[in-house]
Amino acid sequence: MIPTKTKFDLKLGMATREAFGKALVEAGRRNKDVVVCDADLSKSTYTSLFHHEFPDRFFSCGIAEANMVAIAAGFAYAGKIPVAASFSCFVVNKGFEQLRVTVAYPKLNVKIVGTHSGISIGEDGPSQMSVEETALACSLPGFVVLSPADEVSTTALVHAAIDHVGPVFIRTGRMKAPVIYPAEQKFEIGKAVELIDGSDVTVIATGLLVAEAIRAQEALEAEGISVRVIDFHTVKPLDRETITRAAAETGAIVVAEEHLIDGGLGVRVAQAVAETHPCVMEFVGLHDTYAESGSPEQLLDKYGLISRDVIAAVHRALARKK
Amino acid sequence: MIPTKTKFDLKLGMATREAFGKALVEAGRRNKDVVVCDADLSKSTYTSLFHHEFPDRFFSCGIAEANMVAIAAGFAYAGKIPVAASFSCFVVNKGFEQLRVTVAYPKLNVKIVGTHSGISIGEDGPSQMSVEETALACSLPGFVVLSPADEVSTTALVHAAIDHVGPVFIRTGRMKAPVIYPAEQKFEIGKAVELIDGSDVTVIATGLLVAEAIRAQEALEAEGISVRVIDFHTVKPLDRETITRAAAETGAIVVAEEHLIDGGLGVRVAQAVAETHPCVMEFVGLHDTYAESGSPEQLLDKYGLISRDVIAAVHRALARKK
Amino acid sequence: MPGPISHSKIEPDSFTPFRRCSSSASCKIEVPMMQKKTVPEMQVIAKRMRREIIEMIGAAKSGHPGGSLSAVELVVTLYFNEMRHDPANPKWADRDRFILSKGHAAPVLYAAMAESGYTPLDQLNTLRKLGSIYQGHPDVRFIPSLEASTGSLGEGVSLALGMALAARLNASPSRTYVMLGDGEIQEGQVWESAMFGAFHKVDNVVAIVDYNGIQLDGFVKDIMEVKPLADKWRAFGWHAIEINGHDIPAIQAAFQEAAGTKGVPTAIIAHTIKGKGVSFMENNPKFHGTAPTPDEVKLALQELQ
Amino acid sequence: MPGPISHSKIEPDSFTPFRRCSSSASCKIEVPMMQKKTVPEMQVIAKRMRREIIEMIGAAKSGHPGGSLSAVELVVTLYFNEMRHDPANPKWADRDRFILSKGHAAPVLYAAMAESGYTPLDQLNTLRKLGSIYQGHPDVRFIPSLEASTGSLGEGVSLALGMALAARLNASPSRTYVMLGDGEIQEGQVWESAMFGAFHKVDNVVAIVDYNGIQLDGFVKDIMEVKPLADKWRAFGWHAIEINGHDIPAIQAAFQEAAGTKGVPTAIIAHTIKGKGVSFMENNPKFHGTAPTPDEVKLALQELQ
Ligand SMILES: Cc1ncc(C[n+]2csc(CCOP(=O)(O)OP(=O)(O)O)c2C)c(N)n1
Ligand SMILES: Cc1ncc(C[n+]2csc(CCOP(=O)(O)OP(=O)(O)O)c2C)c(N)n1
Ligand SMILES: [Mg+2]
Ligand SMILES: [Mg+2]
Repeated sequence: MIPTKTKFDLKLGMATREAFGKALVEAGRRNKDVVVCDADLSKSTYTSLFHHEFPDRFFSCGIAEANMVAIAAGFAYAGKIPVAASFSCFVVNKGFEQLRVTVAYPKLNVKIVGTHSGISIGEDGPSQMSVEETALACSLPGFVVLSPADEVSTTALVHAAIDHVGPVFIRTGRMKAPVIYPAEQKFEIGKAVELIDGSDVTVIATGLLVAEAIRAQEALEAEGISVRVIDFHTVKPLDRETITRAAAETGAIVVAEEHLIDGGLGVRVAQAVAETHPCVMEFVGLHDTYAESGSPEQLLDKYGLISRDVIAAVHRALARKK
Repeated sequence: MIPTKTKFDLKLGMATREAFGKALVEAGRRNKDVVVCDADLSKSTYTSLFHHEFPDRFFSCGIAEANMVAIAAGFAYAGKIPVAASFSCFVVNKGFEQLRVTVAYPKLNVKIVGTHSGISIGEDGPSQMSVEETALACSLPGFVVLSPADEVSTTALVHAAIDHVGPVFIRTGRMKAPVIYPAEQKFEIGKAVELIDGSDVTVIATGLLVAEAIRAQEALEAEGISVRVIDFHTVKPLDRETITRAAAETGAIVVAEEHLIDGGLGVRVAQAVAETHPCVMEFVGLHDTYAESGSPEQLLDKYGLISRDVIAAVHRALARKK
Repeated sequence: MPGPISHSKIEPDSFTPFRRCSSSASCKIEVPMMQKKTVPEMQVIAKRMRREIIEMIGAAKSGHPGGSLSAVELVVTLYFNEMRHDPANPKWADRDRFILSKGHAAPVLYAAMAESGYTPLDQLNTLRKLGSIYQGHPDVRFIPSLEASTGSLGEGVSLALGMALAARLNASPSRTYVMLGDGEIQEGQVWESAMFGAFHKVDNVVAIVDYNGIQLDGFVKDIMEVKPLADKWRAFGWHAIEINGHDIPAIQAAFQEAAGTKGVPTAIIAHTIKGKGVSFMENNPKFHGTAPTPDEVKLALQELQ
Repeated sequence: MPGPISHSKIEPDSFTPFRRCSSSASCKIEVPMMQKKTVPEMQVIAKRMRREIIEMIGAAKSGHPGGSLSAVELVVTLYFNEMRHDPANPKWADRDRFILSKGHAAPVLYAAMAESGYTPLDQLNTLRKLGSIYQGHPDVRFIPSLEASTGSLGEGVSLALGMALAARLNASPSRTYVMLGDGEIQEGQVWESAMFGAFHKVDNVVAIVDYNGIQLDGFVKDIMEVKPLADKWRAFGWHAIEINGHDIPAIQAAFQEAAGTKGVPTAIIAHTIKGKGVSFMENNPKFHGTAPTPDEVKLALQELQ
């Protein structure tokens, strides 16, 4: 839990993809074994910053994501720490068999970074939106799956990912993200952060939805509802201890994510809850649908991914809680 | 529910992949718009039977699963009913981006059949085993995902899949499968089959694990435990009504599947339970690991996918049930 | 040419999947096809389409001008001279088909479809806005007369081959055209489909590579060289033709050569200039995916008088 | 040659992921490499390996004899003459590497590794059994001295290129060899990696295509023709050499030519006979993935005296 803060100003910071790109340069400075692979999106993924500083350790793969993932695997076999980045949908979906057989199965030390996750990429529309990569990444045994909410957590988790020996996927977004954490906040892979304590209901959120959960908490507090808000920056391995405690102590859980409900964080939390301390749950996410073109704000509104939807889910959960 | 039967002899029948291949020929006879695409595995997937009878409607794609899926999409745009088959891991994993953007997003009338699902393929080992395709297929909005347990249900569901207008994935296995159903049994996409009624606990199973669940029920009955057994031949859309009823009436649910627990049927059931009628649950499946080479029986035993494991899960669930 | 088809507002969720089409025989109604335009007429349309492209991307404030402008003459020649199609009867079973595999160049396709009468001209400037039929990438949920939803690179040739083989099964004269980017052909699926097309002798497919030398992050030669391009297609069993992709008569001749080529599919390597027609966009990687500012729009439209 | 390394029973779950290796400089210990064998010696080893392949697949009652037998001379020449490697020091940073991209031919690799002293010869017949280090497809969890886990076709060239670029970064003389099936090259990833290898001038990689004309379901020409094969590699920027893949001196010459080829990677198109050495398996699609019966094993071993 963040001990002192109770109010968050949530002013816009860097996009998590940009924070990734900057952290990657720093990681490159710290460790000369870090190499970077790109699939013709280095400006969008901000790996162009690494390219600029370390041209010899940057490998352009062209529009060929499957090869990129397996090239990264080759680097890892040879002792390098490869980071391969692209839009989430392209690197995960076109590279999935490579991630399975060639990276996860031998547990290689490969880092995959997906940018432009979720529907908040906006105008480009569904073909470029990734709404399923949590499902895919979590079905790779041994993979760590990270989904940071802001620039501070992204920076810390990129370094944690590089230090972790084994495969990691990091999900980042296109839009500027509200800053949640003080610069000095510490993060640990697999340890969720309790942002706000509360006793009536818990909101477990990840990525962009963490800020929406905080906003929802503020509104619900005014209604006299005590909401615990937890940032699950690590989707896998799941922090089951924090989940169990939330279930036991608040008896109702809402999970909120910019992802299909099918296969997302929510179903994983539901499983942990069912195995430990069953309680009522509600889910905020995409309901088995692709989105469309529009501004990020319009889409998040239309597809039910804003604080209003978290608030409604909390009300539903409390109505069902005995 | 199967009304009259209370004992199942479970004698070995065809493998579900073989039942698929035979049903496909029959579908080809009934409907001349059915075309079949193969990726150099027609003898293993039994699409060779269709090839033999309808050579003009069979399209060899070579070892190129991504292209195969998109070729099928082209056929569907032109009004054909394409069926593309391969080992589950290859068609789903190498074709996933094609399934997402090119099939699911425009909701094309494409049928994908994965054979050699699960770890019961045995000796070939993990590179050929598919333990994640339920997670992947279910994260395709609009897709129907079927996972039949025996030859009777496979045959019926292949025909139902062809008749259904929209994308369908069918998961089949390599091994001969115990026969569960009488030949005349009717199946409906999205409607689970209650095989055995019971009041203490419900076992929800799919694929090969249905027979194991039946075996477990027989053993548990001898201990005086009343077990409801349900065959979820449709993983998506999920039969939430049957789940809710099971949760309400038995208060404890075990889900059993030959798949990673991450992203499988179990987490989906857990989500439905949490949203409707929370109850204790236990899960039988693969725990974030790939398997290895061995005989199918040895692997199912070693990785905890036999009736013994269902029985243990039932005991755990009952111990937690209040 | 019939007037634009009216489009009611479509919700993506309410979209119903493709129904099985009845066999081609029953669809063989006599239809008045698009009338063929002359070269000078097409040049006029091409210039108008360039203006529409600039305007719609300018209005959207995002989008891909470079690869839309490089493809104008190719698309104009297809829609106004080469393809047998009928905007009044978009689902005519025996029509020729066009797939924009490089879906990010949607504006050139939207301009051609609107100019042909498939979709409303006066809504082009709603591009990329919530509820617009002119989605960021071509989306059949919003424009059912589109041949395919695209946007993930590398898939179009496969789609074209599937459609063309269906036409063969139906004994239909339909031909399918598919346009690829030169960056796009780095995707392995393109070569899987190339091998497939040659193996199955799919001679009713024409692949057109918009060889503009630039991809998203820079020049193709710096990101992932694709040379020698024609040799690659030939080694994969295709008939390959190299042309200037802005020369309409050369484009017509290439399509004619393709139509006369039996037993193998044809690839047209069209040498083009990315951003063609707008001086400050020409051969400028920046305008792959950057919308012109209002001032740049004004400047560009002046050049395109 | 050192004796076989003893292998303790390994549980796949307990496998620890690859640790970062220290830089190549610190690994440059003087190591006694494998001694080069003469051609007659290699012919003897090749025959012994054929027997081992037949025996182990016979004992396993499943597996892929055809594509194992076609690759024997190529693999023998690599392990006993061409590659700089040391079974006593399998993780020597500057070693040459071999990746069996067509992982289903694991028996030929297992035989070569056992003959070289990496793994126990006397356990070959545990192939595919629960707990055996000789898994159905090569699995680094069970044999850490393997260069890569393989089994899903199409990935090996990418792996080799990644390893070779790492060697370049480390200024290591290490070369990487990768063997593909002729069916396997239908995978688009192979062409993505081919383009990448030429673009990055990875001249320390050699791809060997086991051109045996047969894939799983039948003859390559009937499933998906790959001809003209050398032209494809050349169009993708590789130096291509065609040889008889059972002629050891020709194989040696090809490796030498590859070593002398600078600025581009080399592809060796090795014309082979699937099932080579066993009359009833030669050029017989049935023995792609069918184990010989006990009687067939006996017959085959007689032929391989
Ligand atoms: C599979 C995939 N990877 C990446 C992208 C992102 N992307 C969009 S356009 C583009 C560059 C395309 O270059 P090219 O094919 O040459 O198109 P053109 O020059 O004609 O615009 C990229 C990488 C994508 N749409 N799909
Ligand atoms: C991606 C993938 N698709 C399908 C298979 C199944 N499979 C195993 S071997 C094989 C045929 C390989 O033929 P070829 O590459 O010619 O090998 P060889 O003749 O040398 O045995 C196939 C299709 C696979 N292992 N991987
Ligand atoms: Mg281009
Ligand atoms: Mg072969």
